[in-house]
Amino acid sequence: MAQTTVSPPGSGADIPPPEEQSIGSRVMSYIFDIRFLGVLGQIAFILLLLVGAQRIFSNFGSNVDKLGRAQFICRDGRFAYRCAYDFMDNEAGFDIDDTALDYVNTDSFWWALTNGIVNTFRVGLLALVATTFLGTTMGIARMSDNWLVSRLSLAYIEIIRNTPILVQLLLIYFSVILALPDIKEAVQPFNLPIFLSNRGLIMAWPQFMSSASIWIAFLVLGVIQFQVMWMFLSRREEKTGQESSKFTWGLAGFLIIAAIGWIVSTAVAENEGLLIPNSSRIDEVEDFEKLMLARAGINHLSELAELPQEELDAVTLNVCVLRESSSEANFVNRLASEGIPFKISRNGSPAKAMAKYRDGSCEMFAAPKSVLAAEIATLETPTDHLIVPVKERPLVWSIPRFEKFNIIGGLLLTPEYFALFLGLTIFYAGGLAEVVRAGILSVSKGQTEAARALGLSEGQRLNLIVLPQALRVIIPPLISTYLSLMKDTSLGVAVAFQEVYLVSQTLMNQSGRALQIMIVLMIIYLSISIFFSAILNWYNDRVVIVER
Amino acid sequence: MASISTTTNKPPVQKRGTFSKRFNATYFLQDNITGSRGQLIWVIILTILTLGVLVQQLGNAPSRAWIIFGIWAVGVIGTVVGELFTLHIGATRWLKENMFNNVTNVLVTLLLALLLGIVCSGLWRWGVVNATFSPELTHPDVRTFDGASWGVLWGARKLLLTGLLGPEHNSRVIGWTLTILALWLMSFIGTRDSTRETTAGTFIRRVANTGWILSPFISYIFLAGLDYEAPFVDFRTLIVGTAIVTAIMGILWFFKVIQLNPVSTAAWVLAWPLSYLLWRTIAYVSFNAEIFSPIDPDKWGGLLLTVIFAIFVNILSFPIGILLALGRRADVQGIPWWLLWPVAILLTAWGLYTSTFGNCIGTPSFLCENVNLWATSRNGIERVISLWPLLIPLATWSFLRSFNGNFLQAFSVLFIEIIRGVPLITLLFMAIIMAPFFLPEDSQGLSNFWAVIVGYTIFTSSYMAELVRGGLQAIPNGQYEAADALGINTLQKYRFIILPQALRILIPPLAGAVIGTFKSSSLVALVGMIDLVGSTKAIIANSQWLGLRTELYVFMFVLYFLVSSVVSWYSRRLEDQSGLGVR
Amino acid sequence: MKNKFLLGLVLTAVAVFLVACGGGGEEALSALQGQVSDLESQLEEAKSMAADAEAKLDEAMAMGDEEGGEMAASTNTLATVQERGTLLCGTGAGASPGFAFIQEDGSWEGFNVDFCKVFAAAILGDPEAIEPVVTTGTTRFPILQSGDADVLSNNTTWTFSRDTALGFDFVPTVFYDGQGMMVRADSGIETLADLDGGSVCVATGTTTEKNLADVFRQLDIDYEAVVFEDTGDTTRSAFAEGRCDGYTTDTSALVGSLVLFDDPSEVKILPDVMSKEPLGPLVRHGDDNWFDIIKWSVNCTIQAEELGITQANVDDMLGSDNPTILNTLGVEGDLGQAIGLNNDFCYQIISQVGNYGEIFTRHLGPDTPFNLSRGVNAQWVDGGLLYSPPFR
Amino acid sequence: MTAIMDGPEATKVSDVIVCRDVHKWYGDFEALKGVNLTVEAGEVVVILGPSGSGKSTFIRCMNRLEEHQEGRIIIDGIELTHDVRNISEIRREVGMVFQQFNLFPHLTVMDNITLAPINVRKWSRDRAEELAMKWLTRVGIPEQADKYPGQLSGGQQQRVAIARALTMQPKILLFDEPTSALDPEMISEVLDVMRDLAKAGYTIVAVTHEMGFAREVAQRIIFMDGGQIVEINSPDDFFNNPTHERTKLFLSQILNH
Repeated sequence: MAQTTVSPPGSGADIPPPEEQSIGSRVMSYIFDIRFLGVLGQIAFILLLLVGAQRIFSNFGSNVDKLGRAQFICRDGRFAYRCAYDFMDNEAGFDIDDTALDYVNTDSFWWALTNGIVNTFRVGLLALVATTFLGTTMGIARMSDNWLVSRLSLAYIEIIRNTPILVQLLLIYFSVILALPDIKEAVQPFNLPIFLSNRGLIMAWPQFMSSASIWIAFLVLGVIQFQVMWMFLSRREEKTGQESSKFTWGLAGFLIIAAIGWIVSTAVAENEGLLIPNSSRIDEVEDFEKLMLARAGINHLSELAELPQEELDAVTLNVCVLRESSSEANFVNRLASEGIPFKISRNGSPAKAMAKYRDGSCEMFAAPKSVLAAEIATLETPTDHLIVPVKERPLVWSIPRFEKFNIIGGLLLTPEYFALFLGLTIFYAGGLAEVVRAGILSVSKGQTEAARALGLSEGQRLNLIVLPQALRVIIPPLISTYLSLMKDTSLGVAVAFQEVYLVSQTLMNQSGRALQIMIVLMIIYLSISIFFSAILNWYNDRVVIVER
Repeated sequence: MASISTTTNKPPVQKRGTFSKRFNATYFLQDNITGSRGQLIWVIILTILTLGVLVQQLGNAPSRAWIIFGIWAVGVIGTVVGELFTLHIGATRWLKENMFNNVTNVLVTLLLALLLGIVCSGLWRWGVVNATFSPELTHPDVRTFDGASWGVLWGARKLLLTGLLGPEHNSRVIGWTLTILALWLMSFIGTRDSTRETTAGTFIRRVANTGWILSPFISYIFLAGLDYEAPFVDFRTLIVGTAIVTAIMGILWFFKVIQLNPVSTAAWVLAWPLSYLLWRTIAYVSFNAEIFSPIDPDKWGGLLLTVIFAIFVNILSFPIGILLALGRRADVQGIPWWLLWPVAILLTAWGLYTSTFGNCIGTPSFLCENVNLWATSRNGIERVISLWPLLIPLATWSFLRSFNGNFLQAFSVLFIEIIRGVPLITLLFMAIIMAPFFLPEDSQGLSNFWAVIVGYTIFTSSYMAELVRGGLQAIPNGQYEAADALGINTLQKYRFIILPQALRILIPPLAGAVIGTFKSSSLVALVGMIDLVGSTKAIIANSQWLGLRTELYVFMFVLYFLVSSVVSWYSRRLEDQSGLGVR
Repeated sequence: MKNKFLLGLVLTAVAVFLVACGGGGEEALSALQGQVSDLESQLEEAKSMAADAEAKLDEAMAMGDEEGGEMAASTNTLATVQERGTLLCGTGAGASPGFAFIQEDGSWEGFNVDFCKVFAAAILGDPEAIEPVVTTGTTRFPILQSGDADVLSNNTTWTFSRDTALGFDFVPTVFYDGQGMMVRADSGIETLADLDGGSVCVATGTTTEKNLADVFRQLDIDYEAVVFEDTGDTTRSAFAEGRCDGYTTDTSALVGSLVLFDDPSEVKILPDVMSKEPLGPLVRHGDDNWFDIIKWSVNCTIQAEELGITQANVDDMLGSDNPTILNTLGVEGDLGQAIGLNNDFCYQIISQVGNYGEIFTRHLGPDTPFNLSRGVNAQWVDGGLLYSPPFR
Repeated sequence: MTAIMDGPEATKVSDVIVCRDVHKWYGDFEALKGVNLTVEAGEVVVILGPSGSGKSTFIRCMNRLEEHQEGRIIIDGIELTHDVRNISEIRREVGMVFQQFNLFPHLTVMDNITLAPINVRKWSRDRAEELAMKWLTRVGIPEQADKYPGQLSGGQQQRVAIARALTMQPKILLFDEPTSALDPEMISEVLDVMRDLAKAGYTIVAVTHEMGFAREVAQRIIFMDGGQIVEINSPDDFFNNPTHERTKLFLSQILNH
């Protein structure tokens, strides 16, 4: 047995002498160095990739030559790859129904694409919010103590998760939404100004008038006030221990300021006007009633109902407005509230409206005063006409109403938008429900028991103990769900919703430049995904810090 | 102490049929209705809503609504009586615990039952009562319009099941389906607990396993047919294939993964030539006998195509996914900075010299045509773009910073993340449209089927890679260390230790991925493939079945649901079984 | 440190070696580059010669086309097709009823498909030797550009930009069409202008979509365009289900789809014609011989109808004493050889598929649900637009 | 007992482990600050020290589970460098037993043990199984050969781990806190095996908290703290007359507890 040898720490006396290695074995030992092998392998891999890329690019080059260099001819007739995107400045020439930004078919391809991107976000973000709500509800319902509720949500989750989203979308669009009643028989639940038909969901919607800027300034002031009040009261609370309902006070202050703002902006506002011939003898909007009575030869407006249709048509006011303008909503609401029969002629431009005004097909033209002032000068005898001020409120309801074969006004959610939104929401809520359930179940029973032992109430337990821990489990898969949802907006192509993918397809067709547009499309989707990944990373980092 | 605890623990014994002592109206109200303001409002809203629906239903569909209401009322009364007079029987106890345990649930139960009644009766009326089932009754002239015309499913079965495939191949598709079903059945029987240990069970399992291994070839012969010139059956592939097999064997031998056993080595090296010969022989025979004549993959369609896609893509993407996952976790020495920077700077300078400032000397054509980007740029953006060579040092810097020069990792990460960042449909479209641009000029081009397979496989494999990575991460570090400490090399480590464990963990998520691939394969319809969804489109366009879309969608819906459910059920079974032996 | 130095040395050696070897691979590239720079110099020449800017551009393009032809000469479509034994013919899935749709047994039928058969009969002598390639409005051009199809026969409108910028060649029009608008009979819409404020269903990626925008802009009509990706069925059924007030596509397709409504009298087609839509097969630019083959195959069907040659009497006609007929059918002369086909290619077409009139009648005529009249698609002698150059 | 089990094969050199000025950094943190140690063939060395003192890191450096950045480690005459051949050769000669056993849960006990001999030593399966069986007998659990690790108790698992290490016929055994994860009643069965191995002449380097084992079996005790060796001493002197203040503090905390 070896005897105990005590060698003092740090003594280098017994290092074995370095072996005399031959050159060959030293080279071999470099070759077999694990780092060298690693680097060599990687360089080999890179070279392999480069060779592959070179082949692909040379193929591509020759194929492009074959298929027509016309795609890369610049305006000056030269050939250059840099001109690959020149065509995007051309007139798009196709329509995008349902745009958020101002788009007409004479705009450029770029602008059409931008509208597509905006549409993608419009449907994606709303679906994202709705998915969160529905998914959470379903996840919680799945754990309900009501057998029927939990079974139904289980059925929902299983059915939704086990069928393709594409088939669901097709079912929703073609078999549900397009099977809704025709626009003429639109469903109007509880007589509210909400219409549901196969032309989509149309509902009353507030529209800002130009004077709303003043009101919004007041609202901002109100929010600031709320903050200040909150801070002040909490500080007092800390100092004196005297409790006060901060929220109620803050809200009251806010409401008061908002009301003042409303009154002020209503009083100040004088932006809206009505162009009318002097001969009509109307000086202010209230005169309409008189005019009406005189025209119909009746004593009271209520008698209008008894008039035969032809007479009614004869006395009906013909009003020109600018399409979808807030002036339209404002004036229409006014006339409707006074019970005066009217017909609206909507025009795309002031010039067009003026033309109608001039030839007498409409008796008056409602628009912002500034517009009218400019247009009145174009009349032959400006002095024969005058601009009557119309009162306005900062916010008017644009109320949907029938006209010809459509419902106009209000907010329209087109069937396509609606179908895609519903389809995405329903599909992803199914997945999210499971995520939520797993998250809540992941909080161990001990946590709930500990919270109960501390005497926390049910709500406190949920808010302070269970949710924060469950969220840590829920949020990462939640964000991936969001990302998938955003990517699947591309399925709008199946239900004719013109998000960026469908717009790109149209672009490809109208221009024949598949490659260029494909690249742009890839970049757009990658940016979206990088954005969500960044959020996820940020969240993960934050959680890690909290855990330390 | 002891006596107190026994008395408190014992529930108060109450005779059946007496008024419950535990019931306290105040507590009941507080628990169920007046507990908080929110609760009160909630109960009121719920009551109004329920009553509203009930009244409306009593008006619209009295008999159904009365039945539902009656059953509900009996249940509630039974429960209340049972609760108050301690008369619970099994049913009322169940009702009390699962449906009527508080006021909210009582109302919710009624509301849901009514709504369910509406939906179910609507579906029932549309799908059964008013429906027609004969294929003769599907033409627009003779159709009923308030019910389904299920006859279309039978009438269009050909298109739904096999799409464009000629009817003369039906027997082959059926043969293939039966073979796969038989294999599946054998595996199922062979792995049942009751037959698992018996000799017969083992035998069946062996046969099934052999069958599964051979199934790709069987499928190919059935579905694509035999041809002298089938893909990969040419002399060049023979040589290359043999060379690759030999090279792999050489590497494995060099790294001492396998022993140099003359028989097995010879078997491996000769495997390719032998199967080549075998294929040729079979093809020759079958060609002369005119069985299994070749079918063009673009002819596959309908459900057949959907299934083929799912199987093909899953099988192809799984190994690629494993490789990508391993690449992402690869822990190799990074390329050192002193090697990378000089190359990067040289490239940058070269790029600036040639492309940006236009000295076109010995550069490839596609760059040379665009020389002097700086001088010819037309606006600020192009001027900035013309400085693209400056991206090279930036990329180098971030590569060194983020990946420590580990290119394998960088490649895998970028590949996975980029592919996962774009929608599947974009990739499919790209594959169909772009693939021909990247193929050699003189090639025949890729048929749509193969293009879609390529695009879809790329997509799925990056998802598989993330799954596998998750599985690998779930393996404790100690397993890697123990394997290292035993001196086995990396290949063996993954082959014997890590992957077997990871795959077991991966069964549920993999089943999910397989289902996902199956479901998403419906998207190929959007790029013009005639799969199940695509053939539905074609059927609806046919004047005979025009507009019968809902029937077909519902059919697809149910079909997808059934297949997905079966797969997930099977995966659960597999998971249970693979747990055998471990604890 | 020594370690790293040695490593660097070895790697440099490897790099030098690889660069040296890799240089060879670039030869092909530089050859290509040479070609391209040749082309560019010729372009320059062409430009300097012409004075007018427009003429300059045109000539440069023409020059480019010629070069393109030379370059593509290596890819001889005819040879490829003959070698393959089948013709890849791009045709739409359910584009318009009667033009191309899938039969119950999975085979394709329709007017457009018959023209695919015409080409196959001419080139391969077998009308069934076609492989229909399914195209949609979106995929059809890339599919033809990339060679996934040899010819497109799917109701593509012949336009300037498609003929030039997209790099295609259009053969004679086989169907003269115009864009029409369908509305519901009870909607009270009589002219296009009445559609103000309404919505119109239209398929994306088509000239239809662009025409709609142009025409309505000109009329200053406010409308909502509901754009569907699918070219045929989806758009139509969305209209049928009330999604839109109007449905616009080529008039032929509108007439054809009349039969597809539950009650055809519920809808009507407005008299306004919004555009010219000459529909015909098209091929890739650059293979002139291939272009000729397709062009003259189409002309053959038209010529045959004019001459009264039908599927039934074509064999008798072989013995005719009319030299025009004999020339057309290849009994005399060797027209077919000039384009690399057999002389009897037209005989094959007529005997196996039929003449234009027969094809039309078979799929769109009175015995079909569509019952289209020949209209402008009649022979020129009958006052129509169909006019085949003589077979001489 | 047969000959193969009596002891390890003879080593090539007498100083079977030589560590000179070994440094190891984790990022900025220096885990080993120049450690020197020489172990002779057949010697049993126990490393003691508070947690975080670098003792585990140190013995994991000896078979390259951790990479040392400076200094030299020479195992049985082979220097531990980046050379893959050296690394695999050293790993073949050095067996290691872990705190958490690290058995492969998907393989039976027998497969666990024979995996490495078959694949690394290239033995036939019969030979590997024969040897594995002998080692299982020696550690006292031959009847468990066909079970899965999950079916065994902690002590049994650790004995399987030892058998697994030994079947590779190593010359050196490293124990990284082999008893820390065990229930108290199972510790002794593992320690008995280790004692046996020491007697059989294996070179053993063990990190452990079992003072009794250290006192009884070790020929030298090494005390580490803060990534350095503070004291090297014979067991008697170490426990009775520690020289260093840090050692005294450590012992007082442990023994008076």
